[in-house]
Amino acid sequence: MADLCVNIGKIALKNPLLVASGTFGYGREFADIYNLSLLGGICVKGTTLEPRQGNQPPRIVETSAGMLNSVGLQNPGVEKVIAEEISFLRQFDTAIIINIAGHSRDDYQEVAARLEGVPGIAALELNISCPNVKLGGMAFGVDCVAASEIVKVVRQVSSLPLIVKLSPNVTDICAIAAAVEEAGADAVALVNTFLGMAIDIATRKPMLANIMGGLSGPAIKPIALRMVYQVAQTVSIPVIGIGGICSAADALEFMIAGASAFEIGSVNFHNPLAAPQIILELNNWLDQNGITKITEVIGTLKADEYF
Amino acid sequence: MADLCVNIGKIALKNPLLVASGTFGYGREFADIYNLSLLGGICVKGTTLEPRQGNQPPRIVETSAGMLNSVGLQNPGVEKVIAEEISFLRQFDTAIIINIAGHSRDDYQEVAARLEGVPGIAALELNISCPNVKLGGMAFGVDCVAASEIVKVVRQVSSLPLIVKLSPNVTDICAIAAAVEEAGADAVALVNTFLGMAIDIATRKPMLANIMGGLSGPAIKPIALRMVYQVAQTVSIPVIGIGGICSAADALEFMIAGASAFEIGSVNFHNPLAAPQIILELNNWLDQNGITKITEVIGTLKADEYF
Amino acid sequence: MIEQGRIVVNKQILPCYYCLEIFVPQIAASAHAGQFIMVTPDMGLEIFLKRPMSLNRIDREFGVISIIYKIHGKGTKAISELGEGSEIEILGPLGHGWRIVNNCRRALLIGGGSGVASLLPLAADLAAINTKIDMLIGAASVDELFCLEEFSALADVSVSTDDGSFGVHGLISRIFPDQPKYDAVYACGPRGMLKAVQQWTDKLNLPCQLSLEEKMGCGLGTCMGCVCSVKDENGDINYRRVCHDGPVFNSKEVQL
Amino acid sequence: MIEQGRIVVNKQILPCYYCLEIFVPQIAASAHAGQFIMVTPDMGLEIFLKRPMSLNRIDREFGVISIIYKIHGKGTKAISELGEGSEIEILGPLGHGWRIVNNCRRALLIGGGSGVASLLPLAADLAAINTKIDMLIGAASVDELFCLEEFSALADVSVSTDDGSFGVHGLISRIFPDQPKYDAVYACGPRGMLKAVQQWTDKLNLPCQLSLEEKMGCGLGTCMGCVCSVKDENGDINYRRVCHDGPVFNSKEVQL
Ligand SMILES: Cc1cc2nc3c(=O)[nH]c(=O)nc-3n(C[C@H](O)[C@H](O)[C@H](O)COP(=O)(O)OP(=O)(O)OC[C@H]3O[C@@H](n4cnc5c(N)ncnc54)[C@H](O)[C@@H]3O)c2cc1C
Ligand SMILES: Cc1cc2nc3c(=O)[nH]c(=O)nc-3n(C[C@H](O)[C@H](O)[C@H](O)COP(=O)(O)OP(=O)(O)OC[C@H]3O[C@@H](n4cnc5c(N)ncnc54)[C@H](O)[C@@H]3O)c2cc1C
Ligand SMILES: Cc1cc2nc3c(=O)[nH]c(=O)nc-3n(C[C@H](O)[C@H](O)[C@H](O)COP(=O)(O)O)c2cc1C
Ligand SMILES: Cc1cc2nc3c(=O)[nH]c(=O)nc-3n(C[C@H](O)[C@H](O)[C@H](O)COP(=O)(O)O)c2cc1C
Ligand code: FES
Ligand code: FES
Repeated sequence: MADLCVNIGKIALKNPLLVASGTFGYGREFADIYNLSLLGGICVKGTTLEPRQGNQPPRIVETSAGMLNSVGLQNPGVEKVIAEEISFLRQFDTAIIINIAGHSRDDYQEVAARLEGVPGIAALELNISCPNVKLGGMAFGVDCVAASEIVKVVRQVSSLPLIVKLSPNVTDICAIAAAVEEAGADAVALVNTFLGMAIDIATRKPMLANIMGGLSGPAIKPIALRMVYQVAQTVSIPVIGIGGICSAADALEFMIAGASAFEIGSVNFHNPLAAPQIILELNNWLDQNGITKITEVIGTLKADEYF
Repeated sequence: MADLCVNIGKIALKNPLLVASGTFGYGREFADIYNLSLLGGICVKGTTLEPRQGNQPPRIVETSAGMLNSVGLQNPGVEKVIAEEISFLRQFDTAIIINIAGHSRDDYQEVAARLEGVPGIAALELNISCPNVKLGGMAFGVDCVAASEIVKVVRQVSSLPLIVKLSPNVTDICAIAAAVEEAGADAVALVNTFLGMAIDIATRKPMLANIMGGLSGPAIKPIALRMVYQVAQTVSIPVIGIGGICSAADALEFMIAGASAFEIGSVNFHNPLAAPQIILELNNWLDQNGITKITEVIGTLKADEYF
Repeated sequence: MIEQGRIVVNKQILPCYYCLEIFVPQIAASAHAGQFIMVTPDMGLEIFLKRPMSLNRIDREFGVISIIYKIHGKGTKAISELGEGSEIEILGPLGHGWRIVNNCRRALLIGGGSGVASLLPLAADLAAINTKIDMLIGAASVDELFCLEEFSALADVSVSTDDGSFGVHGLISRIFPDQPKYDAVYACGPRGMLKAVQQWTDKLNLPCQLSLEEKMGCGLGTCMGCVCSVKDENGDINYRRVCHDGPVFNSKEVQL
Repeated sequence: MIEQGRIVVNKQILPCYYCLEIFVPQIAASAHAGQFIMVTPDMGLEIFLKRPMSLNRIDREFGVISIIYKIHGKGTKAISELGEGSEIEILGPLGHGWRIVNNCRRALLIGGGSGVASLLPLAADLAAINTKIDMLIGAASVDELFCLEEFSALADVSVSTDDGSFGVHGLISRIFPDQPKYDAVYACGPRGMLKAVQQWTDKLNLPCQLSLEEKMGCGLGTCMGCVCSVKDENGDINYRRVCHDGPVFNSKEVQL
C-alpha cells in the first residue's frame, strides 16, 4: 500500500482523487453505488445564491470521445444546499468542496458568506467560468482583473481555503492563474469545459437548446494537460488537474505535469465505478514502480532531457 | 447530381472540400491513390522563405479521437516549392492554395512576393499560428494588431486572394477575425490546431520531443464548429471551416453554421480515401434532401426556433 | 446498481428491431415495469455515454431482463454487434416506472414505435391483478410491429400503421377509443404521440401516465442533463430529471 | 494503394505474439521484403491513426501477406480481436525495403524482438539467389522467439535471450560473429540494438542496412511526422521520413 495522501495547501486529502463539480450532484446517487469515504474529496454541483432552473433541454450531446452539456447551473440555491446536502455529505470521511458560482461579484461574496462557519466544508471552489452579467456576458474567468476581484471579495468573507477553477477558453491561462494567486487564491483547479457546439443536420437546429455548451471528456485531455503544465510552472500555489481523466494513467500524466491532485468529471457517466477503480489502479501503479508516496510523482516531468 | 460549386470570394471551387495544409504534403503521395482533380482544392504544406528542418522527432502522438503533431513546418522553402511542387500540382484541375508561414512580418511578405505571378495559384492561406519571434514567441494569430499587420504587408505585394487561417488558442476569435477582415483579408479559415501535450508515464518524458504540439481530429470538432459559427456571424467575408471533419455530416454541420467551404485534415491519415468519399456523400445527401445547390445550405442554422 | 451481466440472446427480430436478453439476476430481482437500464457497448471512449433502454421483459425467476431496440446511431449499432455469451456492464434498474393505481379495473395502454417495449411488463403486472387491458399500438409499418403476440395474450389490442400495412391506416390517434372508461391510461412513444394522448386524456379527464425520453448524461440523477418541465403542487413549473424523477410522469403535470 | 482485404488467419502464436494473414492480392503482388503496411482496427474514431506493421510473409501466388505483431497498446489489442473471415482495409505496400546488394555471397541478418519479422522475406529473397545467410536473433526470452524454423531452413541461426531461457544468455551483441566477412549486414530491432549494430559495422567497415521505427501519422510521406536524421552526400544532416525514405536506411547515413 503506497501513501496516497496529498495536501492542497491547508487541505489534507486521503488521496488525490476528487470528483468534479456537476458530475456527481451532491453525492446521493453515487452513495448507493460505493462508499463515498473512499474519495479524496467531492466537489459538489455549482451552487448559487438563489435556486436556479438552468437552461432549456436538450442539455446533453455526445461528441467524439466527449460530450457537450448546457445544464446551466441548475441547483437548489445555497440555503437548501446547506440545510439538506452538506448535512448529508458530512457523514462521509472525505473532503467536501463547495463549488460556487454567480453572475456578479456580489453573488459570489454572498454565497461564500452564507457558507462561512457551516461545519464540514473543506474548501470553496470558485467557478469563474460563468457569464458575467455586468461585463456583458463575458466570463469572469477570461479576464485577469475580474477574476482577481472575485477572489478578493470572497476572501473578505471566507476563512475557507479558496480554490479558483479556471476557464480554458482563454489565450493565456497562466496570466489568469497568476492574477488569482496574487489575489489570494490557495489553489487553482483547471480546466473547466471548452465552449463548443453541435448541429443536427436533419433539422438544421443546434443539438443543445442553448446552442452552445461545454465540452468535456477525453477529447479535451491533451489541451487540459498542456494548460496544467504551463500553470504549474507559473504559480507557486497547488494546481488541481481536470480534463478528460479516465484512468490512473491519465491522472498520473497530470500529476507528473505538476498537479497535486486531480478531478474526474464526465468519466463518472461513462463508468460510474471510475473513482474507486482509479484509486486502486493508482495504488497498484505506485507499488509496481516502488514509489512509496504519491507526492514523489508531482511535477517530475523530464522536459529537458529528451533522448 | 447536385451542384457542389461554391465561391470563396473570387475563388471558384468545383466543390467545397479542400484538403488541409500539412496533411496532404504537396499532393504527390495522394495522387497515387486518387485523381486530385476531384478535390475542391489543395492547401499545400506550410511554406516558408528558407527551407525548414522542423522539430526533433517524435512528432506524432495519437490521443482520444485525435492526434498531436509537432512537425514544426518542415518544408523545402518557397523557391523549391515553386520550382518543383506547384509545377507538379498545376496539372490537376483543382484550386491550389499556398499556405505560408514565417517568424516575422517580413518573412510573410517576402514569401508572398516570391509567389506573386507564379501561374496556377488560386490563393494564399496565411498561417498566423506560428510563434512570432519578435513578440517573444507568442503567435501572431493571438493578437489582433499583429495579425492585421501580416495581412496588410502581404496585401502590398500580392494580388492573390488572401485567406487568413486563424488560431483557436484565443479568448476571442471573433476579434481576430474582424481585425483581419478590416485589414483586407478575402476570407478566414478556422481552426488551426489547439496547443496540447501528452506524457509517457513510464519514462516521465513528454511524448513529443518538442513537449507541446497541435491537437487535431474529431476531438476538437465541437470547439471548432462553435468558433466557425461565431466568426460567421461576425465577419462578412467567407469563412472556411476546419477541425475534425471526418464525414459529409460533419462538413454539413460546418456549412450550416456558416462556412462556405471546409478543409479536411487529420482524417486523411485515418482514411486516405476520405476526400473522394466525403464529396460523394455530400452529393448523395443533397440529392436525398432535394437540394439542388450546396450553397443553399450555408449559414442556415435555425438558432432561434428551438422547439 | 452496476452488474456485470452476460448476454443470453442478441438477435434481430424485425428489419429494424433487435432483442437483447441479459442475465443480470440482481437487477432482474429489483426491477419494475417502466424502469430502464443504461447499456454500454464497449467501444472504448469513442462511445462515451451509456444508452438508456426500457425494460421489455423482467424475468425474476431466471434472472434475465430484455430490451428491444432499434438501430438509431453508432451506439445501438455497436450494441447490435455484441456477441451472445459475452459480458456486458449494466447500470440499473433506473428511474420510477409505471404506477399501478389502486383498484385498477380497466386500463388503456398506448405505445408508439420503440415505446411499445416498456408497456409489456406493465401489461403483465396489470393482468396479474386482473385488470382488463385495452392496448393501442402505433408503428410506422408492419415491419416495425413487435410483441404483438405477447400483448394479445394479455390485452385487447388495436393497431395503426402510418403506411396502412397493418391495422388502421394513419396515426395512432385515429384509434383512440370512443367511449373511454379507464381507471388509468399509460402511454409511451414519440413526443408527438404523447402530446396527442395528453390532449385527449386532458379533455376527457382521464388519469394518465406518460413515459418520456430525453438525452441523458448519467442516467442516475447527478448531471441534471435530462430534464423536462413539470408543474408542481403550487403550479410552479420546474425542471425535473427524466432519469430520476421519471421516466414516467403524471400527464397532468408534465409539459410537453 | 488501399485494398479491402480479408483476414485469413489471426491467431496467437506465442504468449506475446500474434500472426495476422490477410488476403490482399494486389498488395501481395507488388510488395517487397522490408516494406510495411498500415493496419486499421475498426474501432471508429477512437483509434485514430493506422498502425505500421512490417511484412513477415509475402505470398504472391496466393495473394496473401502476413504480419507478426505484439500486443503493445489499444491498437494492437483491437487488431488481435479481429475475426478470421472479416474484412480489413490495408494501406500498402509502403516505404523502401531491404536492398539486395550486387553479388551478395554472404549476408548477416540481425533481428531483435518484433524486428525479426521483417527479415523473413529478405532471407527468402537472399536464399533464392544462393546467398549464404547467417542470422542472429535476440529476444527477451524463449517465449518471444518466433519464425525460428522458417529461418533455420534458410540460414545458419544463432540466438540470444535476455533471460538465458534459450541460446546465449545476454544481449544480442554477445553473439556478433568474430570473423565477420559479409557482403551485407541487415538489422531490424529496438533502437539500442540498432546502435550496437551500427557501431560494430562501422568499426569493421561492413556495409549495413538498418530498418527503423518511428511514430507515424500517415505512413505515406505527407505528414512529415515520422522523421529520423540522415546525413546526405554533402555531410549535411537532414530529417528524412521513415515511412517514405525508409524504413530501411544505410547505416552509414542514419543518425540514431
Ligand atoms: C428512458 C429511455 C428509454 C428508452 N428505451 C428505448 C427502448 O426500449 N428501445 C429503443 O430502441 N430505444 C429506447 N430509447 C432511445 C435510445 O436510448 C436511443 O435510441 C439510443 O440512445 C440511441 O443511441 P445511438 O448511439 O444509436 O444514437 P445516436 O444518435 O448516435 O446517439 C447520440 C446520443 O444521443 C442520445 N440519444 C439519441 N436518441 C435518443 C433518444 N431517443 N432518447 C434519449 N437519448 C437519445 C444517445 O443516448 C447518445 O447519447 C430510450 C430512451 C430513453 C431516454
Ligand atoms: C515501419 C514499422 C514497422 C513495424 N513493424 C512491426 C511488426 O512487424 N510487429 C510489431 O509487433 N510491431 C511493429 N511495429 C510497431 C507497431 O507499429 C507498434 O507496436 C504499434 O503501432 C503499437 O500500437 P498500439 O496501439 O498497440 O500501441 P499504443 O502505444 O497505444 O499506440 C499509440 C500510438 O503510438 C504508435 N506507436 C507505438 N509504438 C510504436 C512503434 N514501436 N513504432 C511506431 N509507432 C508506434 C502507434 O502507432 C499509435 O499511433 C512497427 C513499427 C514501424 C514504424
Ligand atoms: C454535466 C456537467 C455539469 C458541470 N457542472 C459544473 C458546475 O456546476 N461547476 C463547475 O465548476 N464545473 C462544472 N462542470 C465541469 C466539470 O467539473 C469539469 O471541469 C469538466 O467536465 C472537465 O472535466 P472532465 O473532462 O473530466 O469531465 C460540469 C461538467 C459537466 C459534464
Ligand atoms: C501533421 C499536421 C501538420 C500540419 N501542418 C500545418 C501547416 O503546415 N500549416 C497550417 O496552416 N496548418 C497545419 N496543420 C493544421 C491543419 O491544416 C488543420 O488546421 C488542423 O489539423 C485541424 O483540422 P483537422 O482536425 O481536420 O485535422 C497541420 C496539421 C497536422 C495534423
Ligand atoms: S441523465 Fe443525468 S440527471 Fe438524468
Ligand atoms: S508518417 Fe506521415 S510522413 Fe511518415
